[in-house]
Amino acid sequence: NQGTSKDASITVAAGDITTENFNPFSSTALQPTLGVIYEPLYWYNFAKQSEPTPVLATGFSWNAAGTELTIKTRHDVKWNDGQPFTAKDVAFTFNLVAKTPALNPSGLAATAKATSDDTAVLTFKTKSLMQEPAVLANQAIVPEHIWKDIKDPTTNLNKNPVGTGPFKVKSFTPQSFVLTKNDQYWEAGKPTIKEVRYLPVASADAASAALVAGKVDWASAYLPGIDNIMKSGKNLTYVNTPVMTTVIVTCSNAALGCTGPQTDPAVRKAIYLAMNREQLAKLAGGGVAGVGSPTMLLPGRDDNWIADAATAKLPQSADTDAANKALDAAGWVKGSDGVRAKDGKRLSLTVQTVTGWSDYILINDTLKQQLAAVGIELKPSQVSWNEWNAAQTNGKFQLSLDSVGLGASTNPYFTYNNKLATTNTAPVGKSASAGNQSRFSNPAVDAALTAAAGTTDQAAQKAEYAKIQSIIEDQLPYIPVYVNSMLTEFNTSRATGWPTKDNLYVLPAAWKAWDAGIVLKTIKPAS
Amino acid sequence: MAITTEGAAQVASADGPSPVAQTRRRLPPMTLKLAVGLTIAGVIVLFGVLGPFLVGNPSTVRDIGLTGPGNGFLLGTTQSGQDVFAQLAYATRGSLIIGVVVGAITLLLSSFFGVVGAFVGGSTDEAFSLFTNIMLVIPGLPLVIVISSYVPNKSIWLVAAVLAITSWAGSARVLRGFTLSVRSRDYVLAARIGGEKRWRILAVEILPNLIPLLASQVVFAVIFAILGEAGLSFLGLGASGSFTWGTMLFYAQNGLALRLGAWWWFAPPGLAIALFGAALSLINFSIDEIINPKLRSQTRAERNTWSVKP
Amino acid sequence: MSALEMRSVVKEYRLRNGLRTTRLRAVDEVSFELQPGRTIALVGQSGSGKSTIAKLLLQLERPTSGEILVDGEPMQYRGAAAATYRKAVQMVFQDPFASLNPYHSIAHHLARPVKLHHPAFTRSQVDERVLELLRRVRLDESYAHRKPHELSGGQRQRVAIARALAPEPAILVADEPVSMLDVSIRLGVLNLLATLQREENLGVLYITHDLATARHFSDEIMVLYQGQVVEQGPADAVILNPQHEYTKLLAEAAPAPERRLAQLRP
Amino acid sequence: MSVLSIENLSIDYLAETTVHAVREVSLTLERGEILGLAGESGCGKSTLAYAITRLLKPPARITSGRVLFSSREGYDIDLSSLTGDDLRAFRWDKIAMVFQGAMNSLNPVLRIFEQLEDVFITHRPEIGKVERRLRCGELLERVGVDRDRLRAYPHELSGGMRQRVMIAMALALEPQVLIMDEPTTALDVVVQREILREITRLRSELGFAVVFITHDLPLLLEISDRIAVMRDGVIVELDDALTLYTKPQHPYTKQLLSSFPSLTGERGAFVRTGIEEPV
Amino acid sequence: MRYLLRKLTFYVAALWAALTLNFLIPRLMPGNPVDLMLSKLATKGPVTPTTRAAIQALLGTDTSSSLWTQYWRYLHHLATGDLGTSIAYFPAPVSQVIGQTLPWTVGLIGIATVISFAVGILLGRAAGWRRGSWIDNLIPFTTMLQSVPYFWLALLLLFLLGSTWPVFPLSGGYDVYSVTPGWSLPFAQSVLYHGALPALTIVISSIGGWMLGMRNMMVSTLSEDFVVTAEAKGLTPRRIRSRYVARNAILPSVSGFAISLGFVVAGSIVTEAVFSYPGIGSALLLAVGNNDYALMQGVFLIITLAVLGANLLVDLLYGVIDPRTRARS
Ligand SMILES: Nc1ncnc2c1ncn2[C@@H]1O[C@H](COP(=O)(O)OP(=O)(O)OP(=O)(O)O)[C@@H](O)[C@H]1O
Ligand SMILES: Nc1ncnc2c1ncn2[C@@H]1O[C@H](COP(=O)(O)OP(=O)(O)OP(=O)(O)O)[C@@H](O)[C@H]1O
Ligand SMILES: [Mg+2]
Ligand SMILES: [Mg+2]
Ligand code: NI
Repeated sequence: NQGTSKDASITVAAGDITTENFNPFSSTALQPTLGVIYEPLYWYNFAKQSEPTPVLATGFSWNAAGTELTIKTRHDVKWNDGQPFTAKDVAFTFNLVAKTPALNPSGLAATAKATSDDTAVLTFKTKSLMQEPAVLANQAIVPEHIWKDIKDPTTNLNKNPVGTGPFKVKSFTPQSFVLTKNDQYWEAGKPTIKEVRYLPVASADAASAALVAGKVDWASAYLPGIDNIMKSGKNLTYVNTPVMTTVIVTCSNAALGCTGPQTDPAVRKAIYLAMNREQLAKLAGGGVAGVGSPTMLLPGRDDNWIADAATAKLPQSADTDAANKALDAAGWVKGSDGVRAKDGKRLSLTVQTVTGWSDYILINDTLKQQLAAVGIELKPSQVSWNEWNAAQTNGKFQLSLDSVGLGASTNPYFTYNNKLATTNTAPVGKSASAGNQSRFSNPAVDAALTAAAGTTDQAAQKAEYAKIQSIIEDQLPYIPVYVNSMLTEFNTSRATGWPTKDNLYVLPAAWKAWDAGIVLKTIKPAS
Repeated sequence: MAITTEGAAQVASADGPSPVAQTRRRLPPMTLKLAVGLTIAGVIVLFGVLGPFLVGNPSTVRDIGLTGPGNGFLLGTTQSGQDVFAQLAYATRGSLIIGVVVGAITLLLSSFFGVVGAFVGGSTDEAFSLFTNIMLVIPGLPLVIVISSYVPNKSIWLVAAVLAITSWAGSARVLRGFTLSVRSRDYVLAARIGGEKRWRILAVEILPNLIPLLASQVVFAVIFAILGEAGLSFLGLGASGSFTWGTMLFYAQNGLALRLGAWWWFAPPGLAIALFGAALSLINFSIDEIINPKLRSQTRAERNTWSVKP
Repeated sequence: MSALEMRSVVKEYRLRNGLRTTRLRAVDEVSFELQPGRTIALVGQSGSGKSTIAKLLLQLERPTSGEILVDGEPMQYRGAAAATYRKAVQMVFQDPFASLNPYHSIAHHLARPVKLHHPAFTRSQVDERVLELLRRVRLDESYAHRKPHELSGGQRQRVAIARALAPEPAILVADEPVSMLDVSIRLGVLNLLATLQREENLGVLYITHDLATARHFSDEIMVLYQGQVVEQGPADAVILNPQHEYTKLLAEAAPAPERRLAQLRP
Repeated sequence: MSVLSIENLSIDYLAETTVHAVREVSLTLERGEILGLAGESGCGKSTLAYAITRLLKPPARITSGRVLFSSREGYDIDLSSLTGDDLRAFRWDKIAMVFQGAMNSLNPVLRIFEQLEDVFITHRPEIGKVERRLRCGELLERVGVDRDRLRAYPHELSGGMRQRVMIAMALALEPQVLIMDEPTTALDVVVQREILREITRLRSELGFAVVFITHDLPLLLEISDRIAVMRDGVIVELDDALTLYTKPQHPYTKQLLSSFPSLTGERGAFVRTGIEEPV
Repeated sequence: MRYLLRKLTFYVAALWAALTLNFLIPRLMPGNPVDLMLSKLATKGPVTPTTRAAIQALLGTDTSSSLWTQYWRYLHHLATGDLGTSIAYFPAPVSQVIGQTLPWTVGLIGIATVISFAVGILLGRAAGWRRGSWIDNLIPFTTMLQSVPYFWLALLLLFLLGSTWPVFPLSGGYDVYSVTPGWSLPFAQSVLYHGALPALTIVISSIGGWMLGMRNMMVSTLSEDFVVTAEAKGLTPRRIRSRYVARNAILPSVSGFAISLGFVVAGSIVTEAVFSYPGIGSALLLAVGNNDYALMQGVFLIITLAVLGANLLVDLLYGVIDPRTRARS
């Protein structure tokens, strides 16, 4: 009972369907808004190191000062209401963002002008080379003829979205909504799927049940024992795209108010060394976690950004001797209970994670056993998401498990700037929601980041990143564990052409903005 | 459930049938239900008390993954090779602690607001009863959810306290109704006339008559607490970092135990709750029969017979 | 302490009727005086306010208006005067089944008032006194350790009386102490009271609706009707020569086998 | 002509210790007479009454004897042989009963007329609705309760009124035997007297036989034709009222008779002497 | 007058206490919606320090003004029926979220509660009437069902009847593929079909309470004098059972029933979590996860009103079904 023509329609597992909200500026917009209905200028594939793919633009160039970005837009693109798409729409979009702070979470500050039908020029106040991904790949372009009349673009629900994407909205109910093919889509012969239905699937259990029952064709959920589950249904496959590194965030900077043994770099080093990552990946990572890098980048995808190939990968087994040595050298002496102490303070650390994140809880349980071998006492604590988040942003923690999110592009600048820049941190007690929760602050790192931001030359950038990498491998404000799995499940009975291990043409998570549009216009009905 | 103040009001006038029975008059008569209930509850309590000493560390992870019962693991292992049986032992202890704590706090609070309020009377009673009624209508579960998401790093003690705070009002109301009826009984008035101190009247003349009712309220509170904790844990809001039947179920559910066919992980904690709850219910049946002796009398069908012995 | 006097005492109860409340005058301007060594019988229809008067005397209720005098002084509800008063007045409750705590033994019921009355008593002295009290109401010591439910109504009644007598009161309020008993037991209990009264100069308020025993066991009779005293006087005068309509009706209604048997006699 | 004869009836309560509540009781009830049954509390009076109407509950058990009912129409029924619908049809139609506590004998949630009509609906289904209602009104008036109290709930009536409603209900089918188990205890003397008058009047009007149970011997002496005195489950004496009063045979009867003071008689030595207490 | 006053005090005080709690608790919770949204955004793309202001502007939250000001504003808004804007469902107003989810909850849990009550009472009536019969012997088992953790039972049934033997649908309120919501027969059928399993689990796990309560009351009532009288009157057993015994025995259950109707909204949380049912319980969970003050307050308000309403219903109902309460205090 999957729609009228079975072969031409598929079902996607959405998270919560809340409000009928297709406003591309809204953070609570429905999943397919970005990428499926609205498109960006360029699209970046996070699954592998690759050149940006042009979408609504066909080219761009910076002026020498790095303050002006000229964008060439694509011809023959029509909004799904039939109006032509031009560079004016691009200029309108960026101006709208610039003058409406509430629409502007990434802090874009460019004013734009369409110099011709296919050329838009964005002008920045300062040198803004690093705004490139945000402008090109993270902003949906909206039609001027519609949005110029919208009074409050922040709260508009945009129930009948007019976009350029491969699909448009057909019907909506809070329990499911349907997109239908955009017949005027600019890319010839695409899409071939007729309808896409989004169904709310709240939990892993519900997702696995729906997959096995053949109710959904595309879902992104971490399913423990995924091989077994895939076997119990027909035509099910999955891909694993580990891209987010799981790290132990440490409140590392005593100068900014952090307290506890983890402020001692030797302790962080010891934890780093005493980890048996093989066991962690197997038990907590469910055997599907990837091997991480001490640079917090992805071995494989980011190899060309990693300065020292020798240190590209994290050690997989525990080196207790080295860990013991590091602790001994720092003056942590083993006490009678097997736990080290220094100046009367026991080497006891609390590590927080979110109640119910069972993989992270397992990391803690396993680590507790592993670290005990070198005289570190680890006390796992589980708190609600809210508390965990509040503690982490306000620095009220010692150790905290988290993962490094995706940057604006695969350029390490975004990860490093986000996690390490002094501008992105705050003293303990103040919210460091910008990302540097470890309260790390190092002038050399800050200088390297500024230098990298000032150039488009990748070799120059790599040299700056090498400096950063050597500092963080030594300081370890974030102790990498492994690269967390990202499982995406497909049903191949109704559609083919899904990303596979060998053909990772997108980061295939169903919730991933932009990429979903690429997937949906690429897959074909199964014959 | 069926404890109405009306039924309860009969405790005091429940005259035992014969002097022979008088020594154990206040104890429930040993019936099959009671025996089964006590046995099951006893075994579970024993398991909760002693079990943790006999099993290994329940958190120890092993590289063997999800394996079924056997190979030295009585109930198999979890996904990360943790011993399910060991977890069950600790979980039993954890859940029992919650049950006991909630039972005790409920007993204290409901006696205080129900019994003391009704006994003192006047504006104290009005205020207590108003407070009780308000606590009764304030929705418990959402309150618990919110409170427990507020408190950082919940221990089982805290979960128990939260559950108790939101659940005593019902029994306070029942107790108040009964105390009001006892308070105006002639023997209490007689004690007052005799010049007894108020606390002594409460403790010596009134409380003993409340014992069966209190017992049944506590038993209910314990069942409620254990189920409530399980429900909270299922929603991910339960005690963190300690083992209870609820958290075990939560991890089993998160690990898709049921879907992966790992019944040995999913079934035991649920069954343990069910068994323990059932045992307490069976015990409660017997307490009910003391509170309301009418429940003890026999079947109506036997009545319409003229049974002449040959 | 000797005399107890009620002066135009009124007691009103609030009754809830749906959402309205009404006032019920249970005792309406009642005045009388109770002297030591004398018995006043209080008779009347049920609901006429007899028990309410008893409760007022025992401070279980407070009068709405009017006053109760103890030896000519207004009654104290707090303090030392109240404590001595409470020790001096005791009550036998209407219902012997409700007035004993099913949880405690007979000995407990009697020992407590003894202990409160003689705080200095040792345990054996208390025990001795309990047994003496039991003997007084002609129960042997085997009853001491029984629980109330193992006693017959008459036995309970006697325990209740023994309890009331334990603190050696000066005034006894007996609220229908024999209403539940059949005639044979009834007489025994009353005689017991009469004996004790003579021996200890007890003042007794005997509440009943049995006119015959009221007449034979009291010095004075008060007839209560809807909260008001409608007739009051020496026992024989009230019974044999009733003045008020209601008293006549009562006397008329009381069972008098003689009357019918006179008709039956051939 | 007897309407009810009880032969050798024994009843036990099979409680923890067996109680022989009624032992080998034999009694006959003559048509139209009032038979008083007196005896101290707990001697088995109610048990006997319940046995006659087959209402005994476990653990009670009839261990011997039988009860014969001789109908006015001239046939005999052995009550022990009645079962099911026969028993139901027999009840109330032939023998009606007024229970001790009238306040508890009426269903608190049904109006008076509903409870009266129940009897007609079950036993006289042929009577139409209007007629039924009319009869209920008549019944109430017959016992001196106003017709418009039909729509009242039991709690809206006083104890005496409720007792009368019960009597009206018992008379609804004009039964041949009326058993009244302490119908007047807990009522005050004035009301009690009115009800007694009512019963004697109705008895002579309708001609049913009455078993009147009470522990109040003076009361029985006033209204009964014959009186049975019961003690410990045994009938110790049974005679007409006059004989029993003037020439009591059994010591227990004598004791009972000597222990109530006369209202108008001499005060004499009887008063406050502290006679050796009975029991 | 005094009684009326007391009742009034109770309702006013309860309402006030609930509203105040409502106001306080979400504000005492850790984290605030702005940080929360920021952290969520951070998983999707880069955030900069300026983002915070943007989000604050977007949500219009004011965490800066004093608690008192916020409290008065809250009461004022409530009085004007304005429940604010939801954050989880941003930018939908809370009233819309409630309007969209409440009918599902009331429908499912309400109907299940009614069924459970009706069946429980009937079974309890039968069990109390025939003590020792097989129905009566069922009581310990139905009581045991109550001690089984509800979600455990529900998950098990969902797994067995949804996945292993797919008799019932896995989730949702209706078949989104084939029917469109509206007043049509197919939609109604679909809703019933989807509601069947959740309702069944509720009935199974709550029926024991009603049954036991009714049975015990039946047994107690059976030994009342008026039942013996009815029997002596020769009434048919059916008549005695329905008009004399059950009619009296049901009284306490009826008030329990009204109260439990009040708790329908509150009790829906776990059911909806298990069955992915689109009701108000799911909305509450989402709200808790998102620090959505406004929505939480809205849901609490609904719950409190429902419970208070049910209490009022009991107060009124009892006067109707139990004639004694009309006069007696
Ligand atoms: N606590 C109370 N609240 C309200 N009304 C009361 C209360 N106590 C007694 N009454 C009412 O006061 C009136 C007198 O009651 P009281 O108990 O004094 O009567 P009584 O003469 O002792 O009757 P009886 O002979 O039945 O014992 C009655 O109408 C009764 O209903
Ligand atoms: N259910 C029972 N189980 C055991 N013994 C019982 C039961 N019911 C009554 N008895 C006993 O049977 C005897 C007779 O009781 P019954 O009720 O017939 O007395 P009664 O003469 O009617 O007394 P009363 O005047 O108090 O009504 C009593 O000794 C009583 O204790
Ligand atoms: Mg009285
Ligand atoms: Mg009797
Ligand atoms: Ni024997």
